[in-house]
Amino acid sequence: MIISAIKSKDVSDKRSVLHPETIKNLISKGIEIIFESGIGDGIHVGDQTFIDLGAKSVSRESCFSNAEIILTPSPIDDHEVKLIGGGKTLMGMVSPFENQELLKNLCDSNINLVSMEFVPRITRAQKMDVLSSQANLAGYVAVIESSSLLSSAMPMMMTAAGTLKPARVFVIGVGVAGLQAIATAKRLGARVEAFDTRDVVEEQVQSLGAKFVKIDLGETGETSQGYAKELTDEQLAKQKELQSKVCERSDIVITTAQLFGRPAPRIIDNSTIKKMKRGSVVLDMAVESGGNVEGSKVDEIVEVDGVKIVGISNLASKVAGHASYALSNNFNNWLLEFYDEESKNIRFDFEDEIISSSVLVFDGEVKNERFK
Amino acid sequence: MIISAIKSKDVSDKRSVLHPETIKNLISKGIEIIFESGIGDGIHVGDQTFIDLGAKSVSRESCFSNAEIILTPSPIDDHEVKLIGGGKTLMGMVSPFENQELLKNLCDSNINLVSMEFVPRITRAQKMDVLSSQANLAGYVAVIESSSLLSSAMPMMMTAAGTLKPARVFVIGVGVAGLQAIATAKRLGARVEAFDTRDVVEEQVQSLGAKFVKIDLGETGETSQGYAKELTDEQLAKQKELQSKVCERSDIVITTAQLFGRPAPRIIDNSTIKKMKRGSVVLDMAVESGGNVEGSKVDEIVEVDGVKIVGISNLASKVAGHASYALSNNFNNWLLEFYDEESKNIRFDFEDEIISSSVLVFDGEVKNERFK
Amino acid sequence: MENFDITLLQNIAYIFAAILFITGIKMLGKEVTAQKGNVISAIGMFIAIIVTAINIVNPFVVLGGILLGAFIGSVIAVKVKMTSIPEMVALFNGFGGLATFFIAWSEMSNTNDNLFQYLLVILTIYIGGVTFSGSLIAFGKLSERLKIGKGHLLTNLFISIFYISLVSILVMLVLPMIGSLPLNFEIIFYVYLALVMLGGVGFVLPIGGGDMPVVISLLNSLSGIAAAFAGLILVNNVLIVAGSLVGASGLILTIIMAKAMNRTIGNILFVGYAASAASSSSEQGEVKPINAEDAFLILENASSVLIVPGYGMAVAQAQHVVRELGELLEENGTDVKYGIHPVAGRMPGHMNVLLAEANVSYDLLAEPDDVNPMMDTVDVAIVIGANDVVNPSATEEPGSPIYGMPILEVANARTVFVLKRSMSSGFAGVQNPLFFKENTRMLFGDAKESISGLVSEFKD
Amino acid sequence: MENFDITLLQNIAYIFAAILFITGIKMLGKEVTAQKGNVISAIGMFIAIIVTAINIVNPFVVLGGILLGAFIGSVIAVKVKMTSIPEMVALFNGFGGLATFFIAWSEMSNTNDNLFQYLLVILTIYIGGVTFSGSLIAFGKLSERLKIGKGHLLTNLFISIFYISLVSILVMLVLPMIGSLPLNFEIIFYVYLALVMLGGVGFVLPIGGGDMPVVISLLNSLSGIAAAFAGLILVNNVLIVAGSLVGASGLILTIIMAKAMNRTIGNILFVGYAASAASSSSEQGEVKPINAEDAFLILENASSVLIVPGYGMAVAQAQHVVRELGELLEENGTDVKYGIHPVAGRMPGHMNVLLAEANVSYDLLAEPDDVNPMMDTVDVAIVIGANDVVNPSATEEPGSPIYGMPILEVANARTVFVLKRSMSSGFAGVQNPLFFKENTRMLFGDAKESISGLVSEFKD
Amino acid sequence: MEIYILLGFVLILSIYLGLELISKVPSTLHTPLMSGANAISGIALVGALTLTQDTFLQTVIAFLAITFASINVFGGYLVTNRMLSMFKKK
Amino acid sequence: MEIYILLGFVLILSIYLGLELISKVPSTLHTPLMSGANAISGIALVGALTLTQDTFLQTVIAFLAITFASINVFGGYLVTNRMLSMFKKK
Ligand SMILES: NC(=O)c1ccc[n+]([C@@H]2O[C@H](COP(=O)([O-])OP(=O)(O)OC[C@H]3O[C@@H](n4cnc5c(N)ncnc54)[C@H](OP(=O)(O)O)[C@@H]3O)[C@@H](O)[C@H]2O)c1
Ligand SMILES: NC(=O)c1ccc[n+]([C@@H]2O[C@H](COP(=O)([O-])OP(=O)(O)OC[C@H]3O[C@@H](n4cnc5c(N)ncnc54)[C@H](OP(=O)(O)O)[C@@H]3O)[C@@H](O)[C@H]2O)c1
Ligand SMILES: NC(=O)c1ccc[n+]([C@@H]2O[C@H](COP(=O)([O-])OP(=O)(O)OC[C@H]3O[C@@H](n4cnc5c(N)ncnc54)[C@H](O)[C@@H]3O)[C@@H](O)[C@H]2O)c1
Ligand SMILES: NC(=O)c1ccc[n+]([C@@H]2O[C@H](COP(=O)([O-])OP(=O)(O)OC[C@H]3O[C@@H](n4cnc5c(N)ncnc54)[C@H](O)[C@@H]3O)[C@@H](O)[C@H]2O)c1
Repeated sequence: MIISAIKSKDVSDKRSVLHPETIKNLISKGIEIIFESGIGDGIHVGDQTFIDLGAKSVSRESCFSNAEIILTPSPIDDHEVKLIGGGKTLMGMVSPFENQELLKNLCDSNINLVSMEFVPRITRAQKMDVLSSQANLAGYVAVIESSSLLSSAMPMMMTAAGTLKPARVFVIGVGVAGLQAIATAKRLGARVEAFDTRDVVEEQVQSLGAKFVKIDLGETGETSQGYAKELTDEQLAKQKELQSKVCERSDIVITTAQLFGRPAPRIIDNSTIKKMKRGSVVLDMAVESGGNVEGSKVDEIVEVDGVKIVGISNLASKVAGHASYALSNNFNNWLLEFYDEESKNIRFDFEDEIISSSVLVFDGEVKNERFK
Repeated sequence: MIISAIKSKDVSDKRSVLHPETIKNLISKGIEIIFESGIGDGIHVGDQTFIDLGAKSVSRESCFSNAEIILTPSPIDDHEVKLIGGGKTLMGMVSPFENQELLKNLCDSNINLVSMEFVPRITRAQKMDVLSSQANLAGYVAVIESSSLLSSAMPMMMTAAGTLKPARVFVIGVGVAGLQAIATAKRLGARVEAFDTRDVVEEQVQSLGAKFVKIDLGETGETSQGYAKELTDEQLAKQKELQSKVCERSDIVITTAQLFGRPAPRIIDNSTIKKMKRGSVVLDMAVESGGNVEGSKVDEIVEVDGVKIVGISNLASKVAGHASYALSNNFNNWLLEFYDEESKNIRFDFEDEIISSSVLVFDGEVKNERFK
Repeated sequence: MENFDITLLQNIAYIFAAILFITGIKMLGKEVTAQKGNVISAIGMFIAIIVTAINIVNPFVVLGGILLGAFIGSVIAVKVKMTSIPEMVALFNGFGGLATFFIAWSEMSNTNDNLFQYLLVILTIYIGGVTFSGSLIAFGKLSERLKIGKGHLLTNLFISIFYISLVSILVMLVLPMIGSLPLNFEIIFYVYLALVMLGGVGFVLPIGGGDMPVVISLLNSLSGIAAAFAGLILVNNVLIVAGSLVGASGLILTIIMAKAMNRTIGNILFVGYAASAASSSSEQGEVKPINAEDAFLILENASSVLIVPGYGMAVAQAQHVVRELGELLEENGTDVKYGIHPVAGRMPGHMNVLLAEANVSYDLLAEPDDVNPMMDTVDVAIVIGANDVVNPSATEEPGSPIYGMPILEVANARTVFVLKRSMSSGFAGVQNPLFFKENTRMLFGDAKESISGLVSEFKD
Repeated sequence: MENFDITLLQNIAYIFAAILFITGIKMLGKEVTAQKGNVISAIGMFIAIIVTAINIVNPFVVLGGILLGAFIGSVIAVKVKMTSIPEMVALFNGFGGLATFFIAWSEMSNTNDNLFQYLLVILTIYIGGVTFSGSLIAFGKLSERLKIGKGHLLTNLFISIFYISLVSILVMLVLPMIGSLPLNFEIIFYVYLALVMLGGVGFVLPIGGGDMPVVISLLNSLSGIAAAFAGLILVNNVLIVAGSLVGASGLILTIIMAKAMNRTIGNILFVGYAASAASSSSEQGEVKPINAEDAFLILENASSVLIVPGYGMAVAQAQHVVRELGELLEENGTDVKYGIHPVAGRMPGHMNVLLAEANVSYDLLAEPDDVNPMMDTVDVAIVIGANDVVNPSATEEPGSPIYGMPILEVANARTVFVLKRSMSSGFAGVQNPLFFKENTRMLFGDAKESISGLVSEFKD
Repeated sequence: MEIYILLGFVLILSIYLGLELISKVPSTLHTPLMSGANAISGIALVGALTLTQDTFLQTVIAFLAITFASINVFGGYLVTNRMLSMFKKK
Repeated sequence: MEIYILLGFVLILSIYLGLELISKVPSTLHTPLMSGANAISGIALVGALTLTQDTFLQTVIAFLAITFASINVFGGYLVTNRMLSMFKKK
């Protein structure tokens, strides 16, 4: 079997779905690997390194046409779909909610689609969970970036030149990214507070030594997959009001609230921003899926009343090295879990929860309920 | 007595020598304060805040001509010297080594000069020690900036998507800045190693839980002021050779080696850089005083063989809020130590070690041996 | 005068023997001095026996008895397999009880006009007899020769006899006051002897095998009391002192032993193993709890320990004490590693954040792939608030929701301590068969407190 | 029969009283039960006295004596100032000794043909007498009425008499065996009485005032032994039991007290305060070391503690144990704050890095300006490897290189513990007068180890 | 003599018990414990009560013994109690 | 009766002492300690030795008492010692 790996369409995305440390695994199983030349540039790994490990450097087109499975970190163009033969498999992160057209095309061309975003959130599948692995790093980067934008230091320092107060960091939305943001900010010595609509999160916040802000919103909840349910309008209003008090005293606010498959909830309004201290930083981690913060723009720092509203796309790509390593491991783990060495093929066993969730298109059919 | 405070000539320097939290002290002693309008802009403090505290906003010129003591964060121009009346005092950070002409001018105009850089490094004077207070913050910023430039995360993370190795940070020169850099990198979870030519530093490095790299250079030493002595050529060669091994395995190298009043020693050559991993970061904190690293440029990121060589001027200004607070406290502490409430004047008592060190020009005469 | 001097000598020797017994018992309670303590108490016994034997009644009977007893006792003691020592202790104890039973019986004839004496004799017969037959039953149960337990018909019969025997004491005590007897007293007396013996059977029969050690200790305490009573009967100080020492310290030891098993004595005697069975969950088998003290004793002797932290360590914020425990173990010469499962906790790298905060060196952290192959060389794996990541179902039970996930296979370590607050499940919500394995001990409670407990045991 | 019953009753009451004494003493050793223990022991005493008084010889003498004694004793006990309680204890103890002295004297007449009795009487007189006169001297010394000490001419005289008195016991013991006496025995006996009384003076006179509490405890133990001997003379169990209990536990207490002062009893009795003076260093005054055990006892009773970390805490990497100590103190109900000096350590914010790593809440950190004003409400300031930042020279000695620097004025706290490895100076290289202050105790050793020591004391 | 043997037993056992009873005493309790034990040693009063008072000297001695022992007992218990009540606060 | 009072004293004191002696015992020592104490309770042998042996029944009873007590004593001490020697290794 031949597997190919291509670069992201987005040139600012430095991540690679191949990483030297994981490539050996696949090759040892008798899988051939071809990759788009320059795939490792963003992580300072030259083609030669991959070639030395036994992979082959080819053109992008050749990646599409010559492999049974094509690994991609981003959606592909329509004309590229055409290059892929029927019965082949496209595997990667293609943001299916935003690219429903692509799904249709793939169906039409009888190309299977494995969407890594749809790996279910169960313990067993965590090793393939790209959303977790990338959100985790994104949470780290969010803190590093916002602390570098803050005009004061994060930790408390009692010095001869006076006591420098520790920064107050408020993390809204405590999923994987939020937790890592909390952990990183705590490490840097900030006072950290956090809020989430899901109750279970309180203990998790405390398990990192941070403070959970209690806001009673009445009945909230989470789906069986561990994702948050959408709030009612009243609940959202109440949350905003009580949150704004915490925002006022914070130096850094990091919002991570997302709703799987729907636009992110708007949880910080301009009115809150106006009450915040000048010089403080608001980093909107949900900026790409609609934004939690009013006025946040992708890859821009908008200054409103002295408050920096920061939107950075693809935070994980800022630590492309680790991000690629994690990503390529996730891909590998999926492949190795379902690769059958005898038939030299993938076992598409729809009894398996992971297959049934992550394989969106199979045999020219959309398999996932949400896209039917 | 009237004290004035001016902005830095360097527009990129956001620090202010006045800070709301310290201004009250001076005013309560019956000192009048005037300041150059817009002095607090860099730290998000408007003129009005200072005015509310009892200070007066005036023009820059007025600051020079209407005050007994002029506080400055940077050297001043020749024509500005003219605006100051004889017998008045200029106090601040004027980089005397680089501005010997300014000293001559001040002598000629019979203006006293208090150079805050020359506050002696004794326990009692630490509260006025601007070099310490700013170097401390600079050390913090150096780590934040280099970690934001690094293409991987600092801490170790054992995750389902593989174990992300912790970054290795190597700090060369362990003065105040180096110590804080070590502490910050440790906080972020990096593996930290450090080196300095002064032996006493070993224990200090360990007191932060980091590892000291032992390089036997024979007889080294420090001055009574706690500054390092210059190394012989052989010693420096030896140091470079052994250091380069550590650099090779490091992801981030931060150099802080400085020699008071002399150009910084060149301790990392291109040959070392070439041996380093691609994607690693070298931050030269001594870039303004000549640079520890070959090829480092002020306010530029030079990429050599995939290694980013970073030179950032005035690192402390990146955390201008805290830096200004510390700075203004340092100034305040000096003033309050020597201000005589009865005569409403400064006691220039040259018996006092702090005065005799920090007052470079008095009564039209250069007082400090090094500038005679 | 001659005779007088011997009594004086004897009595002084008795005082000395008593001191040796006291010292011996005290020393037996500490690991380093225990063996010496046993020797010291043996010397006391030797002295007491020798000075008593000076003026014996009938050398043949006395020496014959001693030699026979010494022979039998020594052979049993030396030949018995190490594993069957507990039942031997029960047996020896029973014989001691039997001896006092005989002593009291023999002294029955001297009680004619002394009510107090009579009273003592009746009681001593009871205690000695029950000790004997009870110990025999304990011996039978421990050596698995006797398989009758609670609920069995025979058991219920003997329980009734036990209650009757208790009543019979009262009868015997009241009897002499009534005056004229309907029956021959001798017959009544023999019936009493029989009741006593059978009563002891009823006392021990319903108690579960696992609780036997505690019961033996209690019987041991009883035999001490019997000896003390015998001392009162015979007006012999050393019997009183030695007997009541054993009686009292034996009682304390019984309480300590019961506590170590998380039971009360009342619970053991009257509720039996029913209670412990109730606490274990259905099919999975029995859970074996352990306390910090015993866990410490095991850890102290371990030469390699693997610490496996999980979400519970984070919730308890126990990272600092965990590091301290690790350091103490290392000081003790133990090899310590931390086994970090990639999904332990609730976020990637959760354990790393905490352990780094607590200053655990990165070099000590190991992944499952590193530790699993050498798990069988690990003496103790300490699982701290982890659950899913050490769940053997993931490798053994194809139906399990976590089947297929690589885990830290701590079950292969010699001993596993699991520190958690209850038997509740982890994130994945599945029961963990690890908890029911033979070599697993549960240390229940908040992880921070449990570890602190271990740490302070180490510092004692 | 009448009389017999009373004796029986008395004896049973005595057993009961003895149990109450035992229980009482045990309870006196623990803070929570101490007061109750005293009451229990008093009840025991009450019972013992009442049952004895049933068949008294001479009601007037007896009741008169009791009433008079009760009056005097109660008045002293209630009126005395709290500060002079220790000397009152000495006085009471002396009176107890005097009583046994009289008892033995009175029983002298009954010893005619009983050598053992005679022996007991002579010894009891000695112990009772020495206890009395020794206690009086101790009382004098403590109340500062008596200012004669070691080296004084009078002292040396009395010391000689003490030695003579020791020899005189032997003489008295041998005397009756010699047969015909050169002198009237009565005269010899009175000389003996006098020697005993003066001997007690010689026993206590050379001992330093600071050591008096230990000596009183020793005398207390002696008076117990005297009472036990009196019990042997009078064949009275309760005297024996109570007396020997006090004698033995008093001895243990004496050893404990001596240990708490870092002395041995031999050292106190025969070397006196000479030794302690030698350990102090030249002009600065005396340095008072303390060990972890005593430091713990002080901390345990402190209601507010200030922890002052410095560079030494960093070098020792003691931050984790320090936090643990802080937590334990808080659990104990103590108010804990951390006093952070701005220049503590070797870099700005050095302490913050470490304490944050150890998870000490920011809210507990205070600057010098916050803590100095309320320093006198602090029971214990624990200075952990800090030196310059707590050096009072900075405020008191204009010539000092650090003069003018604000410091943490820990010297104003009730007690200061300084934890460092030696007497060497800090960064600024200046000697620290704090170490020589009256209320400062030095806990020498690596900071991490010292704090760990304290922590494990807390966990015991 | 027999009686002395028994008394000897009692003596030895009591001493042993006394040694076992006290092990670790917080230093704050040193003085109260000493004082409390001291009060118990006033048990000599019981002995004093049983003294023969046949001669005048004996009567005087007995009276003195009773008086001093009483001071010890009453003063001792009261002063111990006073000391201990200071600990009550906590 | 007087003698019983004294014996009572001895009994009570010994019991108290027994209760004080054992406080904290590592569980590894539970069995050895029990066994060692059990051996001491073989002191009944001393009592058995002093039994009157006037009638035949008495002689038999005495013989049995002596024999069984001896088993207890000898077996008890030896087995305790065997157990304890296992701890030696350290
Ligand atoms: N690492 C990640 O990125 C991530 C993210 C999301 C979910 N997860 C999931 O989380 C699980 C992680 O496994 P795990 O073994 O670390 O945790 P776990 O399976 O959730 O088990 C944690 C155990 O800790 C115990 N516990 C809780 N608080 C405690 C306390 N204060 N003291 C002592 N014990 C305490 C609980 O039992 P008691 O209540 O009986 O004490 C519980 O059984 C996996 O299923 C993983 O898939 C991981
Ligand atoms: N904060 C800053 O930015 C900075 C920078 C440079 C210099 N300084 C100077 O450093 C000083 C700081 O004052 P400080 O009180 O923190 O420190 P210090 O005055 O230097 O005293 C530290 C003390 O810690 C003891 N020590 C060292 N290792 C120890 C260990 N392992 N265990 C126990 N004790 C240990 C040493 O005594 P033993 O050897 O007897 O144990 C020493 O006396 C000031 O003079 C300050 O000016 C501060
Ligand atoms: N089974 C596994 O092993 C596994 C793997 C990864 C994640 N998870 C779990 O999945 C859950 C979701 O993680 P995620 O990072 O993907 O979440 P996400 O990115 O979907 O959302 C981020 C967070 O925002 C919160 N949020 C939504 N609306 C909000 C609002 N109005 N205000 C405040 N917060 C709001 C959500 O509750 C969530 O915690 C987590 O609990 C995580 O532990 C489990
Ligand atoms: N007395 C006080 O309270 C006080 C206050 C501030 C600083 N200090 C002390 O003063 C000393 C100097 O501090 P600083 O930050 O101003 O130093 P600096 O900025 O002058 O130099 C930075 C460091 O570089 C080192 N260095 C010089 N040449 C080197 C080479 N070739 N290789 C490696 N390292 C080299 C120096 O030893 C120094 O540690 C420190 O020890 C500090 O503790 C004391």
